[in-house]
Amino acid sequence: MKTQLTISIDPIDEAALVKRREMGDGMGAVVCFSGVVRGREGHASITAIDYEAHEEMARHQFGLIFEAIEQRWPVDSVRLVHRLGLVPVNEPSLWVEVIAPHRAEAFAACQFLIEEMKQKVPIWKKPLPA
Amino acid sequence: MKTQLTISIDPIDEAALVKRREMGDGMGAVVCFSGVVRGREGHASITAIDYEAHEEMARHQFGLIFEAIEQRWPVDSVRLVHRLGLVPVNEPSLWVEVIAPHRAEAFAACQFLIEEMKQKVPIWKKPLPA
Amino acid sequence: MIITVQFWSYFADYTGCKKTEIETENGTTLAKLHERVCEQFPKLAEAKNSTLKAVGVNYQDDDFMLSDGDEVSFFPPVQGG
Amino acid sequence: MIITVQFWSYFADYTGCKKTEIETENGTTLAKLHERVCEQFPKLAEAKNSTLKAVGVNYQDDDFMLSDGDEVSFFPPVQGG
Repeated sequence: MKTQLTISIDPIDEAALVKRREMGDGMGAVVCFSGVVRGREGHASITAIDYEAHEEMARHQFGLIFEAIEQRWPVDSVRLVHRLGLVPVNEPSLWVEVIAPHRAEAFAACQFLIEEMKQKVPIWKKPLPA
Repeated sequence: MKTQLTISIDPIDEAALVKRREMGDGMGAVVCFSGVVRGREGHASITAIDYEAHEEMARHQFGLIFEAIEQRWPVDSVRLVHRLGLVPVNEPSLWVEVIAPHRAEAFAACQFLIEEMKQKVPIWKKPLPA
Repeated sequence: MIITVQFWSYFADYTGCKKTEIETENGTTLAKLHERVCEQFPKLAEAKNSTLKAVGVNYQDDDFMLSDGDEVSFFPPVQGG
Repeated sequence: MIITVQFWSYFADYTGCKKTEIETENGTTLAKLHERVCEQFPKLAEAKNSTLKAVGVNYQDDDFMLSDGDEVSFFPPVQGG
């Protein structure tokens, strides 16, 4: 399974990521997820979220999740980008792509990856009030 | 709910579609699916799939599925492109994007849309042997 | 009355035509029309149980009562995606 | 032995520092170290039950036996995405 992990303060350029996609032989399904900063956190209006990571540990924990995916589904490729620092409202903080032979496993692996991340990967957010 | 349906023989330009995305206020989740033509159908090697549609009925049936989504989930936008005619191996025949406030409903609506399409939308494929 | 009948996907190969007109008596149901085309094109009869039936842009049940000028489609299971 | 301790997210606001060194006797468990920092920084004690604990890049249980030079992290529930 190919994996590509980017943790960076740079904006996520989804069109560029899509252009760089490489489809392996026999792969029929691509599922992408973008998590976008919303204008509200709970009841408060915000302008951005400031993301902080324990980056070394985050990379290791993402690696463990990728290994779990590889053992469970015939996924050919996982690419994940998590932005750190200030992410303005309406911009993505997370982009995930899973490529697999069929759609059921691509959807399952993509959702598993995000759910595991939200339990285990040491990234935190601090909302910036409007 | 905004909807955009394209049924066309033109290649699907996913990067261009991503660039034209419009995020509504309060939307936090984007799920995209690409269905790509694989090099095998059953046990046979193929070079392409020739897609045929009862186009008027297909448009109507997609519309009914979009209405069902709108009634069931707080989805803000659905865009769907289905290519017709010859689609070579490794190129997408289908691209779907669902935008919603949260990821659970975006994933659910996207999967529902594809499953309903595979039951109801009059499109057929003819594989071209290698 | 006159019903326009369309065959889609490999059903058009079975019948040798994509579209035909059938003259039938008033009060003909969709099921009755289906039987009639299966008699006319015997290969269609082999796929009878998996045949999908639409009038215009909507799926209809067997007991749907046809009207003059209706456009009926017969086709195999769909395969979009 | 010397353990490096890091506090992440709002835990660093609670303690007023992101990183500190703590000298402790051999055979100290992760739970014991956690109690010790909660005594030193009382606001951390309020979040004690929801605190996540890692040594290096791995989560560890309360009975994990610390070694000289270990880097321990204490942090609130994660919020990636």
